[in-house]
Amino acid sequence: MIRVEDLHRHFGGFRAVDGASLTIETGSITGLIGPNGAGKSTLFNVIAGVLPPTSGRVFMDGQDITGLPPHELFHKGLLRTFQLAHEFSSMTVRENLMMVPGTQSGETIWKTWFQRGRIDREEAEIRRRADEVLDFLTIRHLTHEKAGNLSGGQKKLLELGRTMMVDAKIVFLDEVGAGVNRTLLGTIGDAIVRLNRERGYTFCVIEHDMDFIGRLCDPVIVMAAGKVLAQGPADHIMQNDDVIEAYLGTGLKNKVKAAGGAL
Amino acid sequence: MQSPSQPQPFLSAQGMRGGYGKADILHGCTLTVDRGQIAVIVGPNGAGKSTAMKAVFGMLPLREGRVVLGGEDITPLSPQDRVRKGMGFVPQTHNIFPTMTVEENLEMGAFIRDDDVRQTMAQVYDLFPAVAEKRKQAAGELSGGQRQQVAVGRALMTRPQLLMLDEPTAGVSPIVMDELFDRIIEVARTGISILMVEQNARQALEIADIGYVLVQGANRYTDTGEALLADPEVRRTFLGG
Amino acid sequence: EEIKMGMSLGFTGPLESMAPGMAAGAELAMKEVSESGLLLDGSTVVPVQGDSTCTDAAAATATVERLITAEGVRGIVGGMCSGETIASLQNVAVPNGVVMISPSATSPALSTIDDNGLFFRTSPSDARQGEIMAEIMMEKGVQNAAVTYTNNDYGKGLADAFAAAFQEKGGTVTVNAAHDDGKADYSAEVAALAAAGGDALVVAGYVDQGGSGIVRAALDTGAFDRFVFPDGMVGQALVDNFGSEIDGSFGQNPAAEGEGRDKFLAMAEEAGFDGTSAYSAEAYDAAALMLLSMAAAKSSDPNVWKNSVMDVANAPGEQILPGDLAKALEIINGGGDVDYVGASAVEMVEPGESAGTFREVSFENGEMTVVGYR
Amino acid sequence: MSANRQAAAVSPWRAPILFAILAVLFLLEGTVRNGLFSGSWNTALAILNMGLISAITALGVNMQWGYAGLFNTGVVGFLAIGGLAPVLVSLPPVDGAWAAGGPRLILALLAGIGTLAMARIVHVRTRRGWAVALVLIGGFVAYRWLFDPAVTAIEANNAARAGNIGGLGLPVLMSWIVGGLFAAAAAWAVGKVALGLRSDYLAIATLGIGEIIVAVLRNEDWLARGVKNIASIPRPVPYEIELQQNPEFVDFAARWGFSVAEASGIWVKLCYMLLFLVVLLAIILLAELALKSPWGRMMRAIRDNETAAEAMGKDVTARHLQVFVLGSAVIGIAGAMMITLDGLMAPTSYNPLRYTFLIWVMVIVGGSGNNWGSVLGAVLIWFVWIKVEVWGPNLIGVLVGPLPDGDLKAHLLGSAPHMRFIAMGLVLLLVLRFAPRGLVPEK
Amino acid sequence: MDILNALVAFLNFVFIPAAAYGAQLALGALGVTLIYAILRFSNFAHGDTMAFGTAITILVTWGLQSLGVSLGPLPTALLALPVGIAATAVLVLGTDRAVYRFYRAQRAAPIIFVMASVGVMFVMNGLTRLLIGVDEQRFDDGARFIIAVRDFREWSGLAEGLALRSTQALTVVVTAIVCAALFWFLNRTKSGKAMRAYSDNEDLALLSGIDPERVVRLTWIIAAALMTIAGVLYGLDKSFRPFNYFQILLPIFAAAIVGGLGNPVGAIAGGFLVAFSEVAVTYPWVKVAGYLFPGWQPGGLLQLLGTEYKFAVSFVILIVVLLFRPTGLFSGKSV
Ligand SMILES: Nc1ncnc2c1ncn2[C@@H]1O[C@H](COP(=O)(O)OP(=O)(O)OP(=O)(O)O)[C@@H](O)[C@H]1O
Ligand SMILES: Nc1ncnc2c1ncn2[C@@H]1O[C@H](COP(=O)(O)OP(=O)(O)OP(=O)(O)O)[C@@H](O)[C@H]1O
Ligand SMILES: CC(C)C[C@H](N)C(=O)O
Ligand SMILES: [Mg+2]
Ligand SMILES: [Mg+2]
Repeated sequence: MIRVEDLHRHFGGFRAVDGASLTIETGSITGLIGPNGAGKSTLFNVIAGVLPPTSGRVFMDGQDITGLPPHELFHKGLLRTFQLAHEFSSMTVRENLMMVPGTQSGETIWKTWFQRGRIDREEAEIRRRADEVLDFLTIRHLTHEKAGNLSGGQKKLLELGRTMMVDAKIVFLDEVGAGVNRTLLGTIGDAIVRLNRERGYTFCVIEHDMDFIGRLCDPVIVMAAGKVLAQGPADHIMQNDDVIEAYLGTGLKNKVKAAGGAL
Repeated sequence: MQSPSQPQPFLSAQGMRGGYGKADILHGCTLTVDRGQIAVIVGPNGAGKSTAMKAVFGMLPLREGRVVLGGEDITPLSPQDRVRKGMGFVPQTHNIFPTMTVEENLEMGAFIRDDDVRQTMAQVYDLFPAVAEKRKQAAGELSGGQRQQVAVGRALMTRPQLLMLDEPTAGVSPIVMDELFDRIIEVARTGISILMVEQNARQALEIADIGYVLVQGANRYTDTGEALLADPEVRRTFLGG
Repeated sequence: EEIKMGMSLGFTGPLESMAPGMAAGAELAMKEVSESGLLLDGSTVVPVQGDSTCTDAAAATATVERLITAEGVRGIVGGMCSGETIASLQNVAVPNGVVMISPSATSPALSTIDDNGLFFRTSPSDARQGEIMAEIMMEKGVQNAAVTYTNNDYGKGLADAFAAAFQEKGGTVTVNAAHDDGKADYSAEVAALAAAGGDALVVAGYVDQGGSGIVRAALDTGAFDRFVFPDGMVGQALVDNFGSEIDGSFGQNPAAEGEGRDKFLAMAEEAGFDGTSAYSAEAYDAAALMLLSMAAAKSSDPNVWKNSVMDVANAPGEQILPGDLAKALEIINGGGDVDYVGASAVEMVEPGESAGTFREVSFENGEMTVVGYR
Repeated sequence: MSANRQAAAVSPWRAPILFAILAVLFLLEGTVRNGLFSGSWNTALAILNMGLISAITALGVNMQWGYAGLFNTGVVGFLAIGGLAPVLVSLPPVDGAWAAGGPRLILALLAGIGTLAMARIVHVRTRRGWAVALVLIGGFVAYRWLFDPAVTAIEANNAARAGNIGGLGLPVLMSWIVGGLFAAAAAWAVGKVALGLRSDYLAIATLGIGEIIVAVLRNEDWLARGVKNIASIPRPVPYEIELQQNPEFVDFAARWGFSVAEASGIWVKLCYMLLFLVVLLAIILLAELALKSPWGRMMRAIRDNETAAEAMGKDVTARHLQVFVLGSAVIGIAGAMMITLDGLMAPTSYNPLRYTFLIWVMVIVGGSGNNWGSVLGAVLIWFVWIKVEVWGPNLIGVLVGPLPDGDLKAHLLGSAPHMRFIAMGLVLLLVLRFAPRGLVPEK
Repeated sequence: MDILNALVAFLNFVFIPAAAYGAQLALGALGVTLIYAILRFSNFAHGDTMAFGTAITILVTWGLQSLGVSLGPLPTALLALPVGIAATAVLVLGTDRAVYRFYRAQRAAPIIFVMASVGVMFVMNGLTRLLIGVDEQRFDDGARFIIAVRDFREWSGLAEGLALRSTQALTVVVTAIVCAALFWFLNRTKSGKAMRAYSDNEDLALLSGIDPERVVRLTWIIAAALMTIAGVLYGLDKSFRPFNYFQILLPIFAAAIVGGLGNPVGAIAGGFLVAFSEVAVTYPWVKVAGYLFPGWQPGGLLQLLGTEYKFAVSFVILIVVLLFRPTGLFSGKSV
């Protein structure tokens, strides 16, 4: 589905993404993990057209999509969520969802003058769909709340909800789990699996919650210092020494350790 | 760990009621932390955890309830005054100064201190080597997890008596999360009280002396961390099995 | 009867420092007439001020609209700047049949405007001044000159009229460049003028506006040391600002010889304002003309008295100077004829504007001296 | 921590009540005569008419700012360019002007546009800077070679009276549409270049563009005589003088108990008012239809968060351009209407304080994002702007009343006209204080 | 080829005036940028506040002059400056309390602040006029020139003259000192850093124990100082007329923005960019070319564009700069 070839993205002298090459297979749920600052979000942003690459190419279904603006990628079926939630804060939660579908005739200005009936019919359909998504995310009671007033986790849910409003081909999720209640995250995981199975979405997921990654993702790609460090099935990756050293660590030490330096 | 001369807990927020607009978000929420204790708040999204933290910190007008710190009623105090009383807070979002360098961010954490802050800063860098590398870089250019580390570091710089953390581990990698929890234990051992909200609830409750499960602005369960972890009902509904 | 007289002047805006002097001039005349008790069986005259802003045609129109339809004024001294005057005249004064006598709107366009006989001005059209200025310069042997003008209808009209006249007489205009008033800095303009060069610099601007800025910068950088000043510049302010630095410069403004002006200056001093400030004298004359015309027409209805303006302003008749308004009213009430001369030697030519007597001045030893009249 | 406070709900009666208050203000202005009001229908209607034009301008600004968050401070430029339309459309042709240089002028303008198009093609095809520069320089030389003599010839043609290219002698109402088109074309060009800029940066760019447009109008005499102004632009309504000479009208006026002059003034103003109202309501209708549909929702989303809107498939650049062009077209229409009402084209009067910032004040005071708010704000602020001319000095008269006579009192009384600004400022501050989100906030 | 004369002509008509003007704009832009950075709005009352500060300074200067106090070759106004600054500080602090504080508490959108500042501008505008009237006021005393044209010609024997007014030199020197002090303050002192912190994230500054009201007060005081200094230097060098101080607002904003709003270095660079583009682009090169290539007699003035377009030209340059650097030369903020 997505092929990234020798991608570089530098900030000044700093190489945030430094020659990453990877493939995301159609129909997979690919996990992308790595230490903080490994370049995961930067990689996402380059693929999604938010940042231009310093060099390298990105292909989608064999077609070169390097540098295409995000809105064109959206219409090709590539959707993404943001690590820091980007809600439309002064709009209601439902409006946040309803604005997503890209083929609304009501978005053409002259049609709003002359084709009211058709627009109303479309709106009813979109509203129904939005409400389904709200039910699914357990935030139906917030339908009319301004999105800016949501709690941190609720905003994350809304981010995910937007990708469910249209039929996407591939969805990039940048840390949907951060700040989301684990029970709910379980549900979200189920949803991802269902969307993947039933609607054929391909997913690429950045997440630091290893349970989540382990349950959903195959394969898992590990990035470190802008490069791909390892790739493979989840359980495999979690045994990888490099990965453990750079990323996973070995659990809490201090419970047993004596009191250290004072802050 | 309770100091014997102190019959009352160090921080005690009793029956807090309040919200942002007309509707209340908190419905009689109570939180207490003792000296050197780690208290962890967990709960579903939108339960009012962050709101409760803000209320404790005086950033939300309370309709009912009061906040007592070290025996003193601080309910009417402004957040700045509470900082001077020894409270430090890391909000859930917008918790760094984006155009200032990492180092300046830390300095700002030590704003109310008049003594030499270099040693504390060295300790923070020690704790978060990833941000130490970037000390001259604007914090706004950091990755999500790095920002989180800067934010916690900033609060540590205050050398507070009560450290309040709103989801400090959101978005940080497992290894850093472990480090962070380790450090929090260490900090607590020096007698500093910790009040934190966590969604990485299982790890957090493991180190918690006391855990609160908050639902719809009210305490649903209150117990030691271990006990909560052991409760299957709590595990299933709030900790993701 | 209480006769209200309007004044539509730019009390705020770019010429806000000129307006008070003009208002004071006009009010002086009104007061004089009012106190004489001789106008239309002892009517009193009440001045009503309106702010025309000088640049905002819409605001000026609204002001005049108010003066006429709400205050019910029987005549208006104003407007002040040509553009604004045209707008308020066409949109309000003419439709309502109220006379406007402008002391200062000098654009040639006002000569040909369709005014139903309701517009007069006590200053001459700029077309005339351009010729005079060219004449004086040729006599002084200035063969080529740089010109800078304030970028409005007055400046541009004057500069163009001058350039045409000057070239016709064989002179060369090295550059004819605009400057905008109220700008922060004039180095660019002066640099351009200096590069073009010339024996003298003609500054068709306002003395308390960009004009002075230009002169200042030209002097400081040594670009020019000889200037030619038309009406917008000639005034005490010029001497105050530059003293002997502009020695050797000269200029002209519409002002008439003799007693009239001196008397006006004395009266102004007594009344506590500076009579030499630009168009103050013209404003006095505008107000006086209106009131005398009312007396002559025996009516305060502008549609009636508009027909007496030319009579009162021109010979035959007894010559009337500032301060003589009571005497003039007596003569008129007695059925006699007057020839209003006033502070600016008013002589009206068709279509109701000052013929334009110009006073030639020169600057020597830090003082302005009147050389002659033409 | 979110910066949002829950906004207090706004009563649905608020807008109607405020409009009613505004209507009462105008009624008072028309009937009551005291220190505050003038008691003349002519004044009241004159203020209202200009207020309606301001309202249309404010609607245009509101489309750009309120719907899309585009900070356009070049309003004065688009108003001015719209104002050019009545001159070029409705003025009678100038004898000889066309013959003097018309065709050459058109050729020059075509050459100019052609050069830009060529440069673009070369740029896209070759991506070589020097080739583009070569085309531009060559084009510029050709353009000036064609343009300069044409302009000189036209400006020399009857310089004192005309010196401009002249109009087409068509009905002036047509020029309102043309004014909109002029402004839209200019906005399209501007938008192509500048819309990549954000917030205050866009503001200063548009401010500059506004200044440039006005500078062109002031200095290109062949267009509309530059600073020498154009007067007597034809009217779409009768002239007062004609009415006054019409016996039927004289009778009519007498029946209503007005003097003919007064009645004719009122009649003409009513005619204008009707025309303006038609335009205003038509624009509002179209705007509301668009706003209350997915288009409006999309615009709000874009205004809220461009990055997210872009990621959700909205072509932010194209939408910005669209709404910028539409808003500017509305401003252009207002510009043409204003020149029609004034009967005068005086480029020197286009200053940003009056035509950009005052309009902004109207939009914000009214409540940005809300069309009715803009209308209310515009008419109200215009009313105040005109009335403070009287209120200011009256205010100072009251204030210094108790002072003993002397220099200070004289000085203060002498400075009375400056109270105009103080009064305006105070009114503005008061309104903003008691309605910080505008009189009629969005939704 | 007469390089010396060409150079002197260039210095005299382009470089020196543009440098002085640039310094004046830079000072003004610094104030605008500071307020933008910390209080997060474009302050339209800036020009009129400058006028107010200058008016006070002028009144005090006159008082000093009438007492016979003088600073020798330096203008007496420098002595009066502190009083002007203090009065302006009081005024802006009062304004902040009466106007802006309310909106801060409300967390109003920046545009509301901008509009409130338009209201303040109107009031301030009237206030200054009530205070000192509308006329031009001159208060410059002391030595007028450091180098006068005539002296320079005699001394050098060149055909071209060179003038350097003392006010021009003073402007540039004071600007340099003020900038250095401001940078030191913002980047090195605790209060300065607190201001920057507040500008970055108000809530977090609060959590760090920074007193927001103190930061705001400090900002206004510094801004008042900057405004008064800028206004007085401008008034000394050109002349004082309240109206001009409103007009100077546009170039000041242009400078602040092209340099990058909220960035002090940008404000300075922007000031000079605007000044030099105004002067240099419309400069007719005929004279300089005449010296450089004596044989050449160009027909025209070798002027790229007429001076009537000078403001337009500087804006074109601004727009071009912004197209390549969308947040200004030194990457400023945008709210
Ligand atoms: N605008 C920028 N300017 C300079 N450096 C940047 C910028 N954006 C990101 N970086 C740097 O690039 C590196 C990669 O950042 P990125 O956000 O991609 O990390 P990440 O892998 O998503 O980390 P996390 O898991 O913490 O979100 C970081 O070290 C960061 O400091
Ligand atoms: N600024 C605000 N204005 C109005 N309502 C708000 C605001 N912030 C939060 N809320 C509402 O208050 C409720 C509790 O929010 P809070 O942020 O305290 O939740 P939380 O428990 O921290 O959730 P999370 O785990 O998702 O961060 C939510 O329903 C939210 O919609
Ligand atoms: C006040 C005057 C200097 C006005 C000028 N004569 C004009 O016609 O605009
Ligand atoms: Mg990331
Ligand atoms: Mg929270």
